[in-house]
Amino acid sequence: MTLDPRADGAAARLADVKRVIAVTGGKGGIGKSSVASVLALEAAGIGHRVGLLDLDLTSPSTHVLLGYPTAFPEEPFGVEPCDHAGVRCMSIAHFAGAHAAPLRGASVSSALLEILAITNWGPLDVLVVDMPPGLGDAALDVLKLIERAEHLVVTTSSRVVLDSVNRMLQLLMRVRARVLGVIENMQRAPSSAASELAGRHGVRCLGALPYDASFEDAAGDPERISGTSFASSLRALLPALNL
Amino acid sequence: MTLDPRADGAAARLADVKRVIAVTGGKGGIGKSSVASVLALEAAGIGHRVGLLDLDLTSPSTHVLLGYPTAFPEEPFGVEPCDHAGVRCMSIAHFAGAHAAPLRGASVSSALLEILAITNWGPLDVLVVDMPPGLGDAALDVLKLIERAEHLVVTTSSRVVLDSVNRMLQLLMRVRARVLGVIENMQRAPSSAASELAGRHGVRCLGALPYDASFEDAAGDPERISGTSFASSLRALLPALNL
Amino acid sequence: MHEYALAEAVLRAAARVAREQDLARVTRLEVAVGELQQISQELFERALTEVETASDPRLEGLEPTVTIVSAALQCRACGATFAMGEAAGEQGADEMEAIHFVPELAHSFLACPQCGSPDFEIEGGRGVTIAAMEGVTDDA
Amino acid sequence: MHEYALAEAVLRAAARVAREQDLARVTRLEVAVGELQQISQELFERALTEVETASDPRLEGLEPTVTIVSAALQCRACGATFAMGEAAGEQGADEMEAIHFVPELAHSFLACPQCGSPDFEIEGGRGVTIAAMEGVTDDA
Ligand SMILES: Nc1ncnc2c1ncn2[C@@H]1O[C@H](COP(=O)(O)OP(=O)(O)O)[C@@H](O)[C@H]1O
Ligand SMILES: Nc1ncnc2c1ncn2[C@@H]1O[C@H](COP(=O)(O)OP(=O)(O)O)[C@@H](O)[C@H]1O
Ligand SMILES: [Mg+2]
Ligand SMILES: [Mg+2]
Ligand SMILES: [Mg+2]
Ligand SMILES: [Mg+2]
Ligand code: NI
Ligand code: NI
Ligand SMILES: [Zn+2]
Ligand SMILES: [Zn+2]
Repeated sequence: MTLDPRADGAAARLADVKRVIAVTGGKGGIGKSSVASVLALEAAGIGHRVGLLDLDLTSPSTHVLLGYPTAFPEEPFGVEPCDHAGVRCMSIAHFAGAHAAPLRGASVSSALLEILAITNWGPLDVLVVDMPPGLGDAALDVLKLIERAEHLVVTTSSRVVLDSVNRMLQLLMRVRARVLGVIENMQRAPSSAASELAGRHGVRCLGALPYDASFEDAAGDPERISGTSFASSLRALLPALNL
Repeated sequence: MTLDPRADGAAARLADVKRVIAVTGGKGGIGKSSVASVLALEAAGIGHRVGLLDLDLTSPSTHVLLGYPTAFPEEPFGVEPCDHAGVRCMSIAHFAGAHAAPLRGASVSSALLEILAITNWGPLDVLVVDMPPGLGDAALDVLKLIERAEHLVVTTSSRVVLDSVNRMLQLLMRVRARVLGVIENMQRAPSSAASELAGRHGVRCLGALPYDASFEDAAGDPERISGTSFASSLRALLPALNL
Repeated sequence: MHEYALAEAVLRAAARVAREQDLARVTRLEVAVGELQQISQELFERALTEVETASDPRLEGLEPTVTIVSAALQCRACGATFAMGEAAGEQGADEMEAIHFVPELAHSFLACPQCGSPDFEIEGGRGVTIAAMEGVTDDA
Repeated sequence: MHEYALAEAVLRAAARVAREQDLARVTRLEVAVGELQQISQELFERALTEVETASDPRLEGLEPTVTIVSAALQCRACGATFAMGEAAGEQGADEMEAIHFVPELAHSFLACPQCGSPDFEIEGGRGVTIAAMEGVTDDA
């Protein structure tokens, strides 16, 4: 007999988390981490108890975007997410710092399960999960381990992005995952790309977030982030996400 | 005994390929596929015999960027890359079309080896490899299977991108991979980000490629691509890559 | 006929191992081909004797044998085990041709018959492998 | 003391399996802890009896035993096998603490002593697993 107890532990650690929203899209560089980070920030801003889990183990980004420190976490029982601007944040960067984590898929899978098994989220209204690009181990594990996850699909209007996001939506529909809807990020001009993509898969198009040149400079500073038009547009979408 | 013969096959299939340039960066959305595709196109344009291998198995992009058709390849002996605008192109999209390929790491590894073992590149001056984001199976397999690969590292000046690309460079330096240098993509204003990053790892900064709003519209059409300032900037970098 | 490239890989690997083990001649070579690969036994046995690009004196006169290994799939989402013929999902000519080229594309086209997930383990029946090899050294 | 969260996971898994197998009581529980995890045997045995968040009547009076399993690493780049103590790479207190939390970070800090690659297989000695479990049903 060899039984891995971590899935049981993960379920216990997530027991007081009411909702899990996975910000996804398949393709890299479309703003998944930006949307996840700012969504967490703005949801906390209107009073929700919010967690943010960075699952991009080889390119974690939320600590750079929100500016939270990456010291080892406190471990009163499991490990404690760090509280930052009202958001409880957990990332591989807490452990690896700026070091590379060259992880094959099976290791990504194992590390992800380890983090889920030891992190004390406590009571949360919503845990926002920042997904890595690709349809690999992390994406498949979240579908398997957190069946109740609601997937928020980010896209841009770029053709090469739409091609990839379409593949992600295919996967989500195939396994009958819960899809909250599609958001078009980095919009520079009115576009029907996201609503066409959403329509093709029978899911909602939630709206668009503008390309916001000031976001890059604001990154790292929650207060400045909340002042950007990127953040205010995302704030306006909270009701559509039932937040 | 169980012996997988595909690595021996891959070596044979690559025997007449003089150089392999892997376009990499760790992070998604920084323009790896754009640089790989246009680098292949422009190198072919000045007379080199060029191949382009898309190794992003879950989000293949080069067929969208260069506009090559994704029909099943000819199979006179192994499979034949499709000839498009002077470039011999091979992608998982030739087999999967627009279907999602939800592949865990071990499957990525196996599919990658299968493609290397059956593709008849024939004699090439350079094979450009478009790498997926992350430091996962594909990145580690290329380091293992194609030791002579020369890595061309793409970055942008964004903080979150620099953080990830730094991790990729760490990995490359640690395994003593051959690094051609760092290119800054999507430059909107003069920046020292790429040269600082390159300097930190003791590798060359090769220059910058402008943010070019016309590139998105040109994508899919090789002739229009070659007319963009993105392509002409990349053309100017060919000598620095010994092409 | 991309199977000829795989046949060449097999013969090159066999010749390399023979070289490493100082064999003068390989006398027996058993090749296992996974069902997912959808390669016919006869065709692949023929390919293994016809491919000339991998000719090596150590392999002269060798008549490799090929066995087809049934695919055994196990769902990671629900645990069900199933055979290739039992899988759900599209299985038209194009889908099977894609899997013939790149067996991992089973994850694009086949699915667990119990829960519909494409997240299954291919426990057996994928790939072309050398299952057994025998030879003689010069002094034998 | 994040080991208490792992101990809770072990006890919850044991209670679940006992429930699924209709055991009235679990009488023996052997837990294997990988060397990479750097958890002391005594501490983890204590944690397994002290954690109350997973209390279950089926586990009452249970005294789980813990065995530490040595790490066995094999390089995928050059094939070398090595123990944790033989690995190359930084191994200061911070690095070891990181690996203690997330054992896969061995790939960030340890390396093959022969070729320097971080691309090694952790063949054994990672993770916390239930290695053996025994119990009695009500009618026994
Ligand atoms: N709406 C936006 N306007 C301007 N820049 C953006 C916007 N969304 C994201 N970015 C920038 O784009 C880059 C990629 O975003 P990121 O969130 O890291 O993408 P992903 O997580 O999908 O890889 C970052 O440099 C980020 O600052
Ligand atoms: N220099 C550039 N100027 C404008 N757009 C660019 C440039 N380089 C890439 N892009 C666009 O950025 C997006 C991401 O590029 P891509 O090559 O797919 O990145 P990656 O392969 O790193 O994920 C695409 O929509 C592409 O058209
Ligand atoms: Mg991200
Ligand atoms: Mg790409
Ligand atoms: Mg055919
Ligand atoms: Mg400690
Ligand atoms: Ni064929
Ligand atoms: Ni601890
Ligand atoms: Zn299933
Ligand atoms: Zn090694």
